[in-house]
Amino acid sequence: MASLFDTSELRSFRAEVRAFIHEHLPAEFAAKTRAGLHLHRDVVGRWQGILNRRGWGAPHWPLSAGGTGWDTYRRYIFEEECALADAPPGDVLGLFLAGPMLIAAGSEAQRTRYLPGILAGCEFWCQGFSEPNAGSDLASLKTTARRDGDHWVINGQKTWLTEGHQADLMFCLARTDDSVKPQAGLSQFIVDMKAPGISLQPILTMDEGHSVNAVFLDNVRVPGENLIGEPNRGWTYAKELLTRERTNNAQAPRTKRDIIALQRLAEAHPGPDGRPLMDDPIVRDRLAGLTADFVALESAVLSVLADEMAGREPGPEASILKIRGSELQQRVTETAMELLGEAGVVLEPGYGGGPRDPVARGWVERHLFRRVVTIYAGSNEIQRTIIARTILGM
Amino acid sequence: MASLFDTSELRSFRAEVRAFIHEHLPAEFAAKTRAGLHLHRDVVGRWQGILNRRGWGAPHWPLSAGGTGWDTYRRYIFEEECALADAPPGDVLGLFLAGPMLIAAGSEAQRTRYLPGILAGCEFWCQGFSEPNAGSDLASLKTTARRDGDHWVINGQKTWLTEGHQADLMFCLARTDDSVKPQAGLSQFIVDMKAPGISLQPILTMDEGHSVNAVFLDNVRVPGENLIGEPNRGWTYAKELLTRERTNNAQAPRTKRDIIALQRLAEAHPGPDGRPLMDDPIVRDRLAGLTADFVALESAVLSVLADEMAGREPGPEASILKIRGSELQQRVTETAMELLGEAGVVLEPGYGGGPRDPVARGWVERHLFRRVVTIYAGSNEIQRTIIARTILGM
Amino acid sequence: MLLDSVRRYFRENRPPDTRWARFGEGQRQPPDAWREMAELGWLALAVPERLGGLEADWDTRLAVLREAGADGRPEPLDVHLMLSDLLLRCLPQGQEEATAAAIMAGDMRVGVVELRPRAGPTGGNALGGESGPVYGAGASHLLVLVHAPGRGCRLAWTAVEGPGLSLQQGRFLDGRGCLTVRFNHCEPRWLDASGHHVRDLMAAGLVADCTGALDGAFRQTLDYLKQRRQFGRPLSDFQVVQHGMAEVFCDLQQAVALTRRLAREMNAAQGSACDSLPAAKAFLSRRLLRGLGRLIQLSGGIGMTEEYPLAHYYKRAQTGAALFGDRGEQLGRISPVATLLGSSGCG
Amino acid sequence: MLLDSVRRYFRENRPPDTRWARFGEGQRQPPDAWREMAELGWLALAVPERLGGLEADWDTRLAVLREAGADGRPEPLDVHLMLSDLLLRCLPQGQEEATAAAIMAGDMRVGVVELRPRAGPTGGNALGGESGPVYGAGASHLLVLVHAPGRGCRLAWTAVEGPGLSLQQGRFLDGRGCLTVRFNHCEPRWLDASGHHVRDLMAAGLVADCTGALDGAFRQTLDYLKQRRQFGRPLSDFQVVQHGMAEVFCDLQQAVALTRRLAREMNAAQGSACDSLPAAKAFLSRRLLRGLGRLIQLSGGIGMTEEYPLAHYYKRAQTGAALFGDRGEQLGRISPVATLLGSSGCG
Repeated sequence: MASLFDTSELRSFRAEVRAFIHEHLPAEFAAKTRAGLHLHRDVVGRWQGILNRRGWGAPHWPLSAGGTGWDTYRRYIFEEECALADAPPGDVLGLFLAGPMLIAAGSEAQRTRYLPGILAGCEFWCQGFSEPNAGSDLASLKTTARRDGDHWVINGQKTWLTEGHQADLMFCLARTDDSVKPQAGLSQFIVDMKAPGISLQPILTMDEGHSVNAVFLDNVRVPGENLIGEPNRGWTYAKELLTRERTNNAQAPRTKRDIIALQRLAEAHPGPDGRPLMDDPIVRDRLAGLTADFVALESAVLSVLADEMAGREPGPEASILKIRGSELQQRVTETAMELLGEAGVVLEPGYGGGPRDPVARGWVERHLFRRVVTIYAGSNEIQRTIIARTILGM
Repeated sequence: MASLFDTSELRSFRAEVRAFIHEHLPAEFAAKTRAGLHLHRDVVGRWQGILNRRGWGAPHWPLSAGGTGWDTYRRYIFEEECALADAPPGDVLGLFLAGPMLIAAGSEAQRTRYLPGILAGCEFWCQGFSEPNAGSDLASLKTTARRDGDHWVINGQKTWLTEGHQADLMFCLARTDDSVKPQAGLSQFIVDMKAPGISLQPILTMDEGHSVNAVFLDNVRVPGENLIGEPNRGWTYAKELLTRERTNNAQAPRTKRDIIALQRLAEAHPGPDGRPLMDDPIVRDRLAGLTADFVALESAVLSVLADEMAGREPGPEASILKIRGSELQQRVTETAMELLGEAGVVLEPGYGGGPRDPVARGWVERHLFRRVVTIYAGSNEIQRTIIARTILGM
Repeated sequence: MLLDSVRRYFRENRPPDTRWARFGEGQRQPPDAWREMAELGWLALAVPERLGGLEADWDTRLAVLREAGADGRPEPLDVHLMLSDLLLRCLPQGQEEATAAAIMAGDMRVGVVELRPRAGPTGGNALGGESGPVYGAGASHLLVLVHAPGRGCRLAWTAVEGPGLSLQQGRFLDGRGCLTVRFNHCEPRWLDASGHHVRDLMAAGLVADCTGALDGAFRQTLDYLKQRRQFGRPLSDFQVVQHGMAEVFCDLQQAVALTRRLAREMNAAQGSACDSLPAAKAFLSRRLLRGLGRLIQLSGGIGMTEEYPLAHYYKRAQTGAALFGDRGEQLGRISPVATLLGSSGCG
Repeated sequence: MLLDSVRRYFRENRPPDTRWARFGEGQRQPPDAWREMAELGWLALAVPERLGGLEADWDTRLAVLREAGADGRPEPLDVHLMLSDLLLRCLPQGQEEATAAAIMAGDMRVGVVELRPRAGPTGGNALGGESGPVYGAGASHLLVLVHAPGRGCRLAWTAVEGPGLSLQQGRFLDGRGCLTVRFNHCEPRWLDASGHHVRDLMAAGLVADCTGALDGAFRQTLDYLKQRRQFGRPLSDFQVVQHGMAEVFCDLQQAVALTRRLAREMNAAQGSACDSLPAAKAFLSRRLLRGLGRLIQLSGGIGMTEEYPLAHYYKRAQTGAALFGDRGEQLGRISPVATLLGSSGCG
């Protein structure tokens, strides 16, 4: 039981969080979180509302903006308890990306208008960064915003908009100045997804799910006050935002929950000889190996937390969390597929029907969709380059 | 038993080879091959002499130069039987590098003078290619050879001379023309290792063995007839030679023998619970995984052999054999170290004394020295670049 | 020659990009494809000459299956190319000719399914209980591999539309059709051959099929990387991209070589199970699948989408890895010394 | 402060390059080093204040051991920094003070050795049979971990120069000295503590030591890659070299974090075994070792030589991986649910 969190204050904090979740998390939300990948905004939003009414809507935001005032350890314990209880994950786009960017760079008016919707779980965001010819290489993006009186007029095409079809608002990176070097001429805007000139196109992914989208912006008019921060500083805001996302992307609490679920699967699912897989020493060795690597990842996360407790900002070290965290997420579901065997490759008829065997539900979709975790939010190749250049000075 | 080699002709050929080895291989040679890495030239040379007297001194050389006239399948069977019997490996430097280069590019006089010594196992060679500032990047080497009457005078420094201290002769790459682009101005020479101006310096490697050396050439005079082929074509000869070496570097027959030895080790060596390691399902799974990967490697080797049988030269495809073959060699001894546990880390007193437990002898030295197999003969990184550029057109 | 015509047919008849771009509608078999394949003679490849077939060797059969994998074809060519001759050998003499003719005409479609009675052998000779998935979309007849604890794996043969069977529609992970069968006192014909042998033949077919999938995915990716520009130059210019592709190429070459080796060994053993099969299937289930994952990684987000082929190849290989003996099971069959000394005749 | 002085001492007293360049002569301990370490107060770090020691916390102790690993020191600091207080707790009250003084003065040197009687427990309380290697070069006294089948692991304490012991000189793979002991009716003092606990403490020390080794090797390699030129530019300019180093950096950071975590957990548990130890030791035995192998690969041939430090770090980590519970044994102790819920107090 020896641990960073093993103080009486933190133990009682954990107990308080656990009791609240136990009392307020609807069983159907937990079931949906276990079974599915792409939760409907109703589920995410309603849980967000429940947390927000308790004052826990955005633990990592400053107290003044609606945060909880918890230290980083408490925030981590909160995340962990939510994960272990299969509570719906908080909406990354609003809580981790749009919100913090508005808090850091937005105007007072923007914060007043937009933060409450995120906290209450009633307004959803999407991110308009990538373009068909600008994936990892954002500096080459082509979408333009030109001034027209009180408004900006945006034209272009964005892609990989996670949950764009469920979003009310988009933060969007567009070129406002052609005359400077590529990174310097970009600005960020808040775009209403119902504005005329916006058309969405779903992108189906290999998990047979619809969570990402392409969007076309055809003379979309955006009020001047929707510029975030200063013009031509959009690149800086984007970089800060991606760094924040990388820390979150270690996804340690959810992976902890997944490895526990893997053991439950191995205890319940029979191998070819009819005995539970967990009776097989090779399976046990495999799960123990995953656990060891998880403990290594979690230790690195805890080190970053301890640094944050000591007042240091997460720097490029967070890249190692993204790399190892995403790799481990993939290995967990790869292991699940190996354990499931045939049960992992037989689906219900009808596109998107999911696996037939209840034991496989959730695992197969996660396995397929998680090919993305080493690609998105700055691919692991980009992260390695960041480490080599920024930290190692190569 | 279904196999490429499962014809009555090849079966009786294999039986003939096996019987000969059984009858003529001294038991002490087999013991030395199992236990050690860097065999003394006496052992290698005497076994070479035995084979040569049978007419099997250089199966891969043309019949006219002293070869056997065997097809590639027979050559492979021969290699395999030698490996399975723990016969001392043939001297790579003479049989696979110097000999074939002289056959391809040397003069009639050179062939007459040097090939018999290689075949008989009484003259040994070393390779003077790498320099302290030219490892993988041979084009930047600095050793010079300048004409002085009937002689060439060589000055410079060479490194990584495998078995240089046991060698009679060196083939040496030196710059003969400064005025052209770096690769174009190199020539190859035959250098007598006893010539005045040559001084050797041993390089100790991590296996506590002495097999490589540095050599300094201080106004070493080389007769004009010791130029190999044409002047300024040394780079071409070197490239051809390295391609030949890559095929050999898959080392499939020796790795097959090693995996078999690994199973014997696991059957004989007890785990912490006192029972043979082979009783542990995790160990069995591990060895089976190595075996599966070996079968994949061997299949690729056999494909190249089948191509050669059909008259096609080994091309850059051989790079995949070098990469996967060398990786597998390392994995085999890594596995041995994990099986050996404590027995793998306790050595006799005195530098070079080797492991104390007889069961570990040979394994530990091979494990350490084999860090080199992914580095030498064109590192695996170089091989990947060759594949990408030459085969994949990237 | 045959392979050329196979490639041409695949290219001209619903090539993968047209199917995959509309995957949301389901991975259906083109209705006429099977009959066309029969007309092209492909279904005669595994039928003995004395019954009017082409009696192709295993090199040819596995090469065709590689093409089918590379093209992501939904039709279960592998079942017919791997098993037709074995099935015909097992039938009573009177039925051989009619069955051969029906197979070659495309009228009889064979599926393979495994039945693992959890609670000991079923009573008498009737089949009961729920089976695993039927491999072989659109099957009219089934080869049932009945695993009886302690009694090995027996082989049974039954029509799909007979009494004692109920069927449920399903799909494999890669969208190919599959059925689940419930047997209820189904009385099949018991055949005199080993079910293990059928499993191994199917597994060998999957090795060829998935090697084709990796091959198709590799070529697609290589083209893409040469065209796609990031940071001002083609992705194929980046050293890590080059080395990543070189790594996958190593595995692809090994998979191709393994497939060739299986064919050679099966030719030599006249179609009986071959020594290298467990190793080859284990290789498919780990390295080949990882190679496909790596190609998706190198391609970036587009590799994840349904309209692009990579994900489909990946799911096909994932399906192949799970069926007819997964990695764990195949590794469990390998005894290093026996495999290494046996497989090259040096034991 | 302490760590600064540790680093300074190591830098100024036979730094690794001077030792390694002459490795052929043997990896001897500098004769005066142990006494100097005693004078610097390091041997008092693990002695309780009431006995005149410094009673340092585990962060400090493991940090010192990391430095020792990064410097490839031959002295067995880890035995003393991990075990002194435990040993003193186990001794009868009358002996505590004299023993503490002897330890702090550098006069008493402790080694650890495991004894696994193959044929059941030895008769009575005497020790017999051949032991594994003694860890702790130059030991004058031994802690013997006696594995008795079915009775766990008991702890015994004996002087090296007593009756009933014969010693044989040897070396560990990385050149540090070791002894092999033959017990012949040796009558040790039996201590009232768990031998398993001592093993875990030693394993935790090895995690710190080997993390230091990876750290030292990493810094060395990074410098080298920035200086060494190939194909007209520094090796550190090549993308695959950059990514290779980034990969090792990920493992190094995780190893450092694991070491910190062990220290925290041991502080909280007042020096008792900690939940994360099996995972940390298993991590060391695979990934940390692979990281070192990769650094050799990135450095090329020079990484293989005795005169260059990398090979020594590699062999040190290989030694650490094998001792006090190898990967297989540590993984066997991990039950995922218990470890995951226990280690962060969320069980």
